[in-house]
Amino acid sequence: MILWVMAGLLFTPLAWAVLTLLTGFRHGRWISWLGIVLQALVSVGLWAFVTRDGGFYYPLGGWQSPLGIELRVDGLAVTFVLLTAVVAGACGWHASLYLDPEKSWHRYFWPLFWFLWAGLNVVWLGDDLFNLYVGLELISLSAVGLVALGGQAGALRAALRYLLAALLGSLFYLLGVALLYGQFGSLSLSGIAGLLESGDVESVPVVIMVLMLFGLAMKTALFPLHKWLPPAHGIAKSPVSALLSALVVKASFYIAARVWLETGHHMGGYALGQLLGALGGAAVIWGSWLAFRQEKLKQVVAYSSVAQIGYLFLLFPLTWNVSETISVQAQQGMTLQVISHALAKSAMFLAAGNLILSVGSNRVDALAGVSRFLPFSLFSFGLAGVSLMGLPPSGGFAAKWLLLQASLASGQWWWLAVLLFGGLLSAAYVFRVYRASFVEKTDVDEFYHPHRSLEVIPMILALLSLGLGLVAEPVLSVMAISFSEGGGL
Amino acid sequence: MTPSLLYAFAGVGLCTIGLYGFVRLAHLLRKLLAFNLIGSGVFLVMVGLAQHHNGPDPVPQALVLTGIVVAIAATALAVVLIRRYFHLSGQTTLAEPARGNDEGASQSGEDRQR
Amino acid sequence: MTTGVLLPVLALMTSLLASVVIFALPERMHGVRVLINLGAAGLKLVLVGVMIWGIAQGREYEVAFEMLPGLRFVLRADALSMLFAGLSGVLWLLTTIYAVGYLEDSPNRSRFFGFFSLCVASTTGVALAGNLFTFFLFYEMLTLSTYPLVVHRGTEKALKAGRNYIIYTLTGGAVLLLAIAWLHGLVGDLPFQAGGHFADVEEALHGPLTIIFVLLIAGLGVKAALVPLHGWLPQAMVAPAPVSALLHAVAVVKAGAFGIVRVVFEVYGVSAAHALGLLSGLAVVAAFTIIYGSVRALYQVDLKKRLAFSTISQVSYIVLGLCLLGPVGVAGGLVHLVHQGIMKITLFFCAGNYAETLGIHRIDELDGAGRRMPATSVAFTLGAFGMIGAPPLAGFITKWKMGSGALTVGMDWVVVVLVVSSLLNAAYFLPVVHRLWFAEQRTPWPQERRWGRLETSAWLIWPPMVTTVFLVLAGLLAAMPFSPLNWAGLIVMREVAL
Amino acid sequence: MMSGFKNLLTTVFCLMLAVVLGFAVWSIGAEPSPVNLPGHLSENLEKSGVEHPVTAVLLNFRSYDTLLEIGVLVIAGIAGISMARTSSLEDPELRTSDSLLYALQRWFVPLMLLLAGYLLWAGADRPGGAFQAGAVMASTGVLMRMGGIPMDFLRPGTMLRLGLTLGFSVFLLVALASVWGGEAFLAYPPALAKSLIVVIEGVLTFSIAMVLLALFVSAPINRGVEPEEGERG
Repeated sequence: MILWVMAGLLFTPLAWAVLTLLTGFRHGRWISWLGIVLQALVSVGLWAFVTRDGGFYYPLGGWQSPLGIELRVDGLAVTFVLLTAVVAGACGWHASLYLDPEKSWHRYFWPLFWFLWAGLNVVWLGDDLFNLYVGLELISLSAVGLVALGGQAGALRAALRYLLAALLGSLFYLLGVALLYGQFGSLSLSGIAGLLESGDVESVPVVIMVLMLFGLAMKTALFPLHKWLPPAHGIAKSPVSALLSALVVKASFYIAARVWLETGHHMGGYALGQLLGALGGAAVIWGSWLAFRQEKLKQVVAYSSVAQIGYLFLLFPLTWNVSETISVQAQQGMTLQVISHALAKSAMFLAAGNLILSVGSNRVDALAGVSRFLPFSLFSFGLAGVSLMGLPPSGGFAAKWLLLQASLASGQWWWLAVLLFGGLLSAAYVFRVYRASFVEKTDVDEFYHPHRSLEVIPMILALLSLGLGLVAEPVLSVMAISFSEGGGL
Repeated sequence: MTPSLLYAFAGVGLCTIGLYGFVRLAHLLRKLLAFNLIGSGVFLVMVGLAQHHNGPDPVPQALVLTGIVVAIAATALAVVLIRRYFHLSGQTTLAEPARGNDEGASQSGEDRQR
Repeated sequence: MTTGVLLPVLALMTSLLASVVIFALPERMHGVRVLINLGAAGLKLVLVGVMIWGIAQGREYEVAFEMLPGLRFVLRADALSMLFAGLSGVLWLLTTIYAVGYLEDSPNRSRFFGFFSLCVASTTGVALAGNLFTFFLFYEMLTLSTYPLVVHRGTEKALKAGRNYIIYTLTGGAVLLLAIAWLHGLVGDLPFQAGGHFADVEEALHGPLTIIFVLLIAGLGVKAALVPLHGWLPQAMVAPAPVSALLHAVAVVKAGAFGIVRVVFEVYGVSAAHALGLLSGLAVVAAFTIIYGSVRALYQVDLKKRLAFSTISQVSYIVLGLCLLGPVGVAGGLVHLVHQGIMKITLFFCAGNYAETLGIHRIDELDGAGRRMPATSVAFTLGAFGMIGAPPLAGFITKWKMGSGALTVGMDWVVVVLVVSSLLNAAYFLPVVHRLWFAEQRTPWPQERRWGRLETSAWLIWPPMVTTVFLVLAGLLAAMPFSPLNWAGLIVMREVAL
Repeated sequence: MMSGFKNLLTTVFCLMLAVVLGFAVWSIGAEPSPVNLPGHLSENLEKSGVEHPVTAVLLNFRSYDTLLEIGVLVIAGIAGISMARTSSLEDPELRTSDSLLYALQRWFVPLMLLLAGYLLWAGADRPGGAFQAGAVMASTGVLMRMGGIPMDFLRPGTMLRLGLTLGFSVFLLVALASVWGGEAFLAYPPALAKSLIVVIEGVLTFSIAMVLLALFVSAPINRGVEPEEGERG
């Protein structure tokens, strides 16, 4: 049974990519709906299985590591697989109604979308460092293809910029992997972690960790390497922006977090952790400030991603050389932040797309009076904003709370300033949008009403993100599922 | 010090040269070449270092083969994007065009080339 | 058991569901909307009534579950929460009626009433919260749900007021979060509990606990409008009158004051807070706010602005009352939570009536309005006298209890503050009353609307009438069971544990 | 001035990086690695179905990497042809009708195809394999196109898309079929390993050639543009 589930998880997105490439956009729509349902079922099946029997390693081709490639299926991976099913499913559904089937190039949307999904699953489950590299490239190239799809010079410039940054980041990561292979002779992350724990390896140059994290931080758009993100996420079609902000940047971060948590104690250092945390803090402040200054609605949301990604990097200082409890708290905070940001940001981009569609302009000022005509999308946008601001009971708040507790308990009180001040700054840009929508201007009353489903999807995502805080406990319990044979995070 | 380790050092050298080019060169095609240079450097490090330890090691060789294909795919995609970008904007760099003469620039591109 | 769990949840859900339904309703379905609003308000009042009865009998209502590891979401009805929930329940019904009349024919009513219900749901949550974290949850929800109401008119001025409101309250919220998180890190999850948690606390924690107390009060003080954190309140008066009523009497300001009550009584405990030397500082801040608010009110020419500064001053009576260490004085402070609410809402209803019927906003335009709108003016006059503290109205009870309580514990200076403040109250209210009744109308009313034989719309006239009756009865029947004063005595007996 | 400073900064940074990396390589080279992967590999080589270890790694031990790698190639192909929005990819500018070139082609094209076939076949026991063969095939196509031989199958239509995905689909089907047999994803039954690998290599060669060729010819020449969301084009 589990064989089929795993095969479904790895096989369906790739097969669907081929199927949808062979058909057009309209048929691809039907096929993709089917695929989304299938993926959701398989993801839930995997969750059920792992909850019952615990996590496990899955050797592909029947070859154990270090010779073959093993997949690691544990609670964290399952959490992300489920998250991907929800968010990517929602974005796919939205895109199927949002994109214009008359335009010939939209037929290539579906294959790229499915390849992207496949790449995400590769990354969530990957344990082999080189396999993760290939997964990252799968994601980057399909993401670039999606950004460039049917675009003008501006979109192509953004896509190229994205592509170059992503490629450079991958190469830095790969250089780190090359050195790591030279040191250990193995590519399996858990294998390397085991070797480090056993003490067979005396010293590992810290530059390996620096290279890998630098490359991954570049792909995650950590300040000051974030400049490629806002143009790409701002200019892509809204469902694409939602996918990119919600999931794609998380993939490289996920690898960085995995590497750090497994090997950071031996290969990292206090200074490296603090540096990453400081850059994350700077990203929170600087990204929020720039988001506040943007004139275009989607740019506001895109810069907000830069800021929200910053919070994730607090994981590094808060898990280095601290007690198990604090480390777990920080990891839980990071997981919740990833989930809530994925849900909130996809809701926000999809809602922004609807708003832009209905007022016919992508500027923030143009929203005046829209609260009267399109309250539903605006409301979704607002609810997602609550999560970004980190107000209760949203998932963003739960994440912030856990990170606050971890900073206090580890005595690294300086992160408190980032967490609290960052929340206020994000309130500044979110309320700027609200404010614009409350302006009473009666001279414009021509609003286009998008399809009902288009409005429902962001609302569902926003409500999920808002309610996440209330059910944080069960969500975190998925993440905490341990390995059946004693191994663990 | 074995010859294999020398490969690895050469790879380090290629990486840094490529990085310099990637950062400093504005022309997109040159950036792309610089990217390929870094890639080659990384592959050399990978093979050389492993070979130094274990003698000829087929695993990194296979990895490099895979890496080359990925790099080619990326390069090819980048070239297509650069061509279309040049076609639409007439630019060969990522610099934002000054506001206003945006329109004029987009008329040139491939027409001018012919 | 089941009703014990069910009632607090239902009380919360009535207004929450009402808001969801109202958001979903199309703009033009006015009748249905009014029906849902009033139905939900009535239902909630019944639920709160049942709980008040039960609590008087000694029953307990609690529902709790774990949200995050070590962090519980707790809803619990106790005597103190019922004081606030009862107040907001009654006044919500009246304010809803008033708002229906006030916003007749104005746009965006669906949005307005949706957020209005959400706001009341948050207030109920604040009242029923069983620990600091749950309190914070609803406290922030209140901030968010009031913002659309403050900027409802969408004018430049309203948007500016909204911006200031949100800057003040969210910053306060961040400070509060810091304090709560720190406290949680130090001692874990603290349910609200009679007598507080820190009766005998080790020496090492004194420093952090003092800082946390200051942070908590600072965070809550923004909404309670303690000077110097009061800046948002006078500006927010640009909002429609029902919103002002909500801000000043039912929800926002009260949530801040209520939070301070919870922190002092049930987190720290009066004796512990006193032992740490925290109460005297709080008393000085409160006393200063009382005087400062009154002095500023003197200089306002805009009626609603004068009322706003009066609120700043009056809410600090509650805070000052907490710092009086004896049961009498504390009961006096607590009961002002209710008394200030009904008096101030009366005044804001009346101010709204003048604005809506005659277009009057400035005090010097009020000359002779008493003859044009006698019912409203009677209500206003009684409200003003109540504020001044004239017997036998509600305000008198507060001041009497607080004064005598202060004397028994030897805090004679509080009596001086009370007297000075009452004189100032008189100084800024009596001229208004004088203009209403004794001045001749000199200029035509700025913008008059007529409603047949009535002085104004029936929706607008009844709510202030009812609250006026309340404020008279709260004074006259103060000794009866279930009167606010009686209930405050019950709270002091059960929960303050002096 | 500013640019000179940046140049200096970049130079210094790169030099420092070179030194640091050099030290890292040196120190890693000084210590033996704890895992001897080539050892593992030679132990299992017999079970893989091919004699050449690199091919064994590529198509058996780490076949998942290769599957995904072909996926990356297909993505690049898709993204490439999505740029071209005309029905024909023929660019008359690139046609030449030089008789010498034509004569040369008549020799070269079959020879190159033969070479590609040899590379594919050699992959089993010595350097060579699908990718090398595919690259040679693609360059044959480039030569043909440069020489003006029409290649209608490269029009963006069903044929092109089928060609692009053929290798990938077959690879996927084999992977799925292995689950049918009760094995793990991508685990070949040992008896069939050799033949399966040969089939996969064959179709992969073809698809790799198609992708590379499609990327080469998908020159974007039309003016179809779409405005950004919310911008009136």
